[in-house]
This record gives sequence, structure tokens and C-alpha cells, in this order.
Amino acid sequence: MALSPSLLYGLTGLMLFVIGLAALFTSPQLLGKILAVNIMASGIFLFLITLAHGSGTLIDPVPQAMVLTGIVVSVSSTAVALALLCRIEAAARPPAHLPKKKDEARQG
Amino acid sequence: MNLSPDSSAWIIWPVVVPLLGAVVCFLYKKKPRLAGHFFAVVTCGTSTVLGWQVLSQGVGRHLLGGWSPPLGISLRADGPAALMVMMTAVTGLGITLYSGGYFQSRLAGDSQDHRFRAQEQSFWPLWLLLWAALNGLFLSGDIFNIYISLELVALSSVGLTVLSGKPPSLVAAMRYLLVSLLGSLTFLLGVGFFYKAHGTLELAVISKALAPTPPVIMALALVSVGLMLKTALFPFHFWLPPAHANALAPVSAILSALVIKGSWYLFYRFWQGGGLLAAVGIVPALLGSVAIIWGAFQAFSQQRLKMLVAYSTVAQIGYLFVAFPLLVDSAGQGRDALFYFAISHSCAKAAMFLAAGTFFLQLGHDRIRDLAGVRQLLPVSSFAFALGGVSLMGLPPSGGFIAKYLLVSKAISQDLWWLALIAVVGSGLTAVYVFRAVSSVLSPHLLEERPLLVVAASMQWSALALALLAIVLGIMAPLPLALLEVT
Amino acid sequence: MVNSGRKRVSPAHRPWLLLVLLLLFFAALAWVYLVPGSVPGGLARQVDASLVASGVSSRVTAVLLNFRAYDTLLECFILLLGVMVVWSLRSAGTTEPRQPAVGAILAALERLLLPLMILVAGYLLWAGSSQAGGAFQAGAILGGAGVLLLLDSSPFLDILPKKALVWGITLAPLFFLAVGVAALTQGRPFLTYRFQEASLVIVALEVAAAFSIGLCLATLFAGRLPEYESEPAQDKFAAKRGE
Amino acid sequence: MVVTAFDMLLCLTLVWLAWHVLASRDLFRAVVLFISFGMLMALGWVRLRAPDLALAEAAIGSGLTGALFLSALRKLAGTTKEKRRLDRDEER
Repeated sequence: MALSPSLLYGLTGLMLFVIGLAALFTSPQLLGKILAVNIMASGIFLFLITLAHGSGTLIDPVPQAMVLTGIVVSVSSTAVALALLCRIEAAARPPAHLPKKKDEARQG
Repeated sequence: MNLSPDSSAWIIWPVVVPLLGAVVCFLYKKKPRLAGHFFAVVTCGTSTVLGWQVLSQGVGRHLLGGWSPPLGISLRADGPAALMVMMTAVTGLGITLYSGGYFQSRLAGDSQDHRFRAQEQSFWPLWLLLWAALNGLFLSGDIFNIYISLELVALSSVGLTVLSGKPPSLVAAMRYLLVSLLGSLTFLLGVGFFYKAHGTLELAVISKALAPTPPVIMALALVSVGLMLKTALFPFHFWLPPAHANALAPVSAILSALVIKGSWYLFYRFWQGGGLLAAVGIVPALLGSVAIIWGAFQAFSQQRLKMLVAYSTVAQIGYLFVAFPLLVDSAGQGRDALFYFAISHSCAKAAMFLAAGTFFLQLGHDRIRDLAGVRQLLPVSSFAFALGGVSLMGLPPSGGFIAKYLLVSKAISQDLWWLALIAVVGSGLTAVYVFRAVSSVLSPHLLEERPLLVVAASMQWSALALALLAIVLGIMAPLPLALLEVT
Repeated sequence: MVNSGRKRVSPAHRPWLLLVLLLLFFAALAWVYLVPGSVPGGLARQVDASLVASGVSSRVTAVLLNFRAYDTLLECFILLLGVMVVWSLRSAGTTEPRQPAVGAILAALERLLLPLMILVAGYLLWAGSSQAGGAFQAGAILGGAGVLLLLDSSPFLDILPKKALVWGITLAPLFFLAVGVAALTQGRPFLTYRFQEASLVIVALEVAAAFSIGLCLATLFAGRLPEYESEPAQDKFAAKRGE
Repeated sequence: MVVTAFDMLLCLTLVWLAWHVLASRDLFRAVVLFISFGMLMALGWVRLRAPDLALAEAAIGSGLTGALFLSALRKLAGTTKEKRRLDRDEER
């Protein structure tokens, strides 16, 4: 079977998904994990787009619309994740006028 | 409104009303509680109309934008979907009434009310948006639309989890968010493979035509793993207890009673076609069995009441999956058992979490060994907690009993003895940890002095109403079962 | 990070095991992806057949704002939800000091770029009905312009009355709901447009969506809730207390 | 369409970049690499005849998400600079 560009990009997308998955498990830092989720999402988007080239010369607009929606969803969740990360870091840092409870930050 | 020629409009209202409510609560910050209650009641009303319509007229279908699938998106209201919408409506109304009292009590009890006011202002729009997303999830007939609804559910749940602002709840919410995103993305990849295999996004077509070709198997596996992550089935349960136990009291109830049901329901939707069920239906059942045992042991060894209730959710999720091999034949009793577990767990668990939240607010802690005497102080909540426990254990005449009865009798008729055994053993284990909590709550320890009651009456009575409903579900079983027959 | 609280011990100790498992997973995905089978084809033909009835000539826009407009409605709500959660995180949390000005180069860039960006956004919006472009891209560019302004510590989100900001963010969701409910009251399914009005409604929805998306994105970047900035010390204290 | 050397190069670069984004211990470098990753992604989408997406990816996926990451990094740098240095010292 001849490798068409869409297949090549599809495989790349799947590879990106797997790389992101690996980093999500191994990354020691939360920011790294959020980056990993973003890379996974990009991989899936690339994969979805190649489905638009399924048959013949017509390009299917439905996967393209799906990806556009997906990009907006992903930026929204990234913003939430980053805001949460900043909040966690701020809470872990003891405010100057309050003694830090040691075990509090480690729970959960 | 005039009598509309499109008679299926009642399907969309349970989604539109809470969406509108969320925006109104977001815009109208002065009295979000009032707007929240109003829209919760209206949502409950439209959901009841939906349930009644399905019961009397059969399956309904609403073609959004007037385009029929595969081009457009359709909403489909059949028996199971209507039952889940009704479950969300009833439990949601109880939680809404509780939340009103909860925020009122906290605002009255603390002079530092700026933070509490901000919490409440965020709570109402998030809760209504979550409600809308759940209803959208139950009714949606399009798998990409389901992905968006799942993301809405996940983000609003995370938003609700972080409201308490405590560091443990923040860390738990972060883990919850990452797991949720992983689950959604896995689901989305599965959606891609389904689209590749079938050329359509319509759920009804996809779940019927589960021919075991490689792309379909891969798609189903990805979708299932994504949904199991979100439902917190056994090996993926690690994120649930801290997230559920550290949230605000009404939020714990929302997460445990309703949110996990959304992804579980989708799991059922994808598997209900049955093609692959005979071959691999045993996998969710085995994971569910381990979850029942493991969750019960973990629940027993907890020191905090809310953690105990949260681990009990891990165990009860096991029951939601254990009956999947019973779905193979079309008699429908396996399905009835599954859905009965879902609705009775929803009422019982909401009641227990709400009662535990009441104890927490009154006492300032939820250490199980120091709960003695709370019965005297909060008799209604204590009774609600105990009644919820009765339904979890599956004692007659509760809804939990009906569910276990259906499960065991169906398993025996299919010669799946181990499954029946697991259900019975699970009941025993549930009894052990429920007794541990209930004996502490109900212990006849007399208080020397009666502290001032800081919790509103509506907090106690709404929990009791839900607990009573969990019991009554056993007596009025014919009604939900009749609704389930509409497919 | 100590406080991340989710160090996974086993994969870190056995990276090779993880790597092998993931490679196997990739091999399975790739095999399934490449396996030749009956390709049913997507929905390209159906989209083309209904394109005339949709009211726009761009196929992606037709899918986004007509055939699958319900998805886009929910997507607007996801952005709104993102703003809600970020604000609730910030309102109860600590407040950061205002970022310092970035410098002369950025200011010059900004003078040059801002009008250009707004122009491009308008063009994309206009082009969306026939070619590449549309509400999202225009909204993104508007959001980018907002971010640029914020980087130069122009406090336009703070100067903007809180009410106006909140209404601007909810404009697209509300408008979508209104269009949907209007169809319901006239006896048509949710979000159905009448044929003669379709292109007008879609353009109006696109403008509203671009505006709200741009504002939401800029707000997500700013992340501040202007209202609560005055009580930082007390807030910090309150955040540390129990439930 | 046939696979050109450009396609091959682009795909390999994407994978290489993703690997380095995620393997990098220096978060600032990771974020900068992520932004360039997004830009290359947009290029790939042009190649896949999806110019709509190329625009959206360049603007949102790469530009705005990158800006979000950078601003988060700047906020974090204030709170955890010392802690991270301590962590790094511990690793050595």
C-alpha cells in the first residue's frame, strides 16, 4: 500500500498522542503534564483531520469542524488547568503572616 | 406559547432551561440563590414533563436545526435516558434545596462572609451548567456532541471541586482535571476511529453495528477506557476519594450521586448493542467485582466520615459494572438491575453526603470516632444518614434491595453463580462499613451541653427527603421499571 | 515538586517497561489505522447536497453554524465555563501584582499590530462565509489583540465596566440560546433557521461568536476578576482556613 | 498526492519537537518549543488542505495557549523560584 500524505500525518498524530501519554505518566512537574495533555490533543486533531481525506477527492468538512471545536475546548481547559496550578503553588507557599501547616499541602 | 407542530420540543427544554439559568446566575450576582432555586425548579418541571411524555408516548426524537443525522445532531429520549434525566432532576432538586440552606447557614455563621459570598456566586452558575451538561449527555444521540458534553461536565465538576479552596481539594481537583482530560482525549480518539469505521457520528448506528472489525474494536476499547477513567472504575479509582471528600458538602453529593453516572450511562450506551458483550462483557464485571471488595475494605479503614462515604462510592461503582454480562439476552432484567442500582445509589449517596456535610458544618470536623452525640443534635440528618446506609446495604424494602434482587435472580437464571455471590458478599461488606459509621452517628451518647445549632432546617430535611426516596424506590419499583421498558 | 502530591513511583523506576508498553500501544493504533477495510467515506457528499439550503457557501462554516450548530452552542458555553472557573479560582486566591510594562519595542509593535489585527479579524469574519476563515479565527485574532494590550499592562479589562465585560462574554451563548428558543416558539426544532433568514442569522451568530470568543480568550489570559482585587491580605488568610 | 520530502521532514520535526517539549526539564524552554511545535502543526494543516484550521491553530493553539503558558510560568517563577532551585540541588 502506498503511503499517502494523509496516512503519514495520521501516523504522526498517533505518535504524538502516545508521546504525550508517556509524558503525562512520567513528567515530574504539573506544568509538564499540562503540556503533555496539549500535545496529546494536537496529535488527535492531526489524526482526525486525516479522516477528512477518506474517499476520493472530496474533503470532508465534518472532521475539520470537529477539530476547530476541539481546539477551543482545549484552550479553555488549558486555561483552567494553568489557573489551578498557579493557585496550588500560591497555596503551598506560606503567607508571611501565617505559620504553614506542614501536612496540609501534602494531603490528597 | 402556541401548540407547536414540532411535538418533540419537550426533549430540549431540560437542557435549555439550566443553560439559561447558568447565564442568568452568572449575570445576576446580587441574588444568585433565588435565581438558582427558580431555574432548578423549572428544570425539574421540564424533566418531569419529559419523563411523562416518554412514558405515555414512547421514544421521542428531536432533530436539532431540523437536520436529520448523519448530517445533523439528534436528541433521543428513550426510557433509560428519561430515567436518568428524572434521577438528575429529583436528586438535583434535593441538592439545590440543601445548597440554599448550606450557603445561608455559612453566611450567617461567619463574619468573613466575603469569601463565602464569592463561593456561592460561583456555585450556582457552575451547578446549573453541570446539570445542563448532564441532561445533554443523557439525551445526546451524537458521539462528538457527547465529547463536548463530557468536557462541559468535567470542567464544571472541577470548578465546583475547587470552590472549597482548601489545599487538599485544590490538589485533588488538579488530579481530577488531568484524569478527566485524559479520559476525554481517549474518548475523542475513539470517536475518530468510529468515524473512520462507520462514516457517521450517530450513536444509534454505531452501537447497533458493532461488527468486530479491528477499527471498531480499537474504537470501543478507547471509548470504554476513557469512560472508565471518568467513572472511576477500579484501577482508575485513585482520583475519586480525595476529590469527592474534600469538596463542599453539596458538591460532594453532586459529584458522587450524579457526575459519575453520566460517564457510566455512556458506557452502557456503547455496550448495549450487545455484539461484543458476550465475548468481553466479563471484563467490566471482573473490574466491578474487585471494586466492590476493594472499595468496601478501604471505606472500612477510613477515619473521616466523608472519606468513608467517598470510598463507598468506589465500591458502589463496582455494582454499576458488575451486571454487564447480564445484558446479553434481551429480556431486560439485567438492564433493570443496572439502572436500579444507579437511581437508588444516586438518592442514597446524595442523602449520605449531604448528611455528612451537615455534621461537618455543625461540628467542624467529620472524624468518625468523635461523632457520638450528633444524633441528639441533628436527629433528622442522622436518621437520613442511616436510611441512606440501609439502601446501600440493600435491605428490603429499599431501592438498593430491588436492584440486588434483580441482579441476583438474573445471575442465577443465567448460571453466573460467582456474580450472585459477589453481589451478596458485597452487601455484607457494605453492611460492615455502614454499621461502623452509623453506630458512631447513632450512638446513645448524651451531650453535656447543647451547642447552638448553626445549620438551616432545609439542610436536614432535604437530606431526609432523598433518603426516604431511596427507601420508597423499593416500593414504587413498577414506575421506573415501566419507564425503562420504553426503548 | 513536593506539593504536586502525585509522584508516580513505578513508571519512574521502570521507564523501559512503560516505553515498551506505549510502543506496543502505538503499534496497535497504527496497525488499526492502516488496516485496509471498507471505507464508508465521510459526510462530504451529504454536506455538499445540503450546502445550498444552509445559507452559506463555506462548507466548514455551514457545518459549524448550521448542521452542527448545537456543538458550537455548547462550545461557547465551554469558553464561558472556563472564564467562570478561572475567575472563581482567582477571586478566592491570592492576587498577583500587576505585571510591569514590557518595553518600548512592544509598544511600537502594538501601535503597528493592533489596527492590523482588528482589520484581519474583520476580514476573516467576512471571508468566513465563502472561504477559509470565520468566527473562531476572527475571535482568536481579537483575543490575541487583547492579550497584546494586556502585555503592555494596558488595563483595558479593568477600565471596562464589569457589567459590560460580563455581558460581552455572555453575548454569544445568550444569542445562541435566543435563536434556538425563537425557533422553538415558532414550532420548529431548536436552532432551526428559516431558509430566507439563514445567511443573515449565521452572519449575526458569527459576529457575536467572534466577539465573545475574543473577549473570553483575553479574559482567560488576564485571569483577574477586577471586583475582588481590593482585599488581598484578608483573602490569603481566608483561603487557608478550613471548609 | 504523494509524500514529499517536505512531508517527511515536517512529520519527523513534529515528533522530535514533541519529544523535546516533554523531555525538557527546563520549563521555559519546553514552552518555547511548544509554541514552535504549534506553528509547525499549522504548516502541516495547510499541507492537509485545511487552511481554516491552520489559522485557528496558529492563533489559538500556538499563540494564545503559548501566551497562557508563558504567563503561568511568570507567575510560578515568583512563587517557586527558590523551591525549584532547592529541588534541583537535591537531584544533584
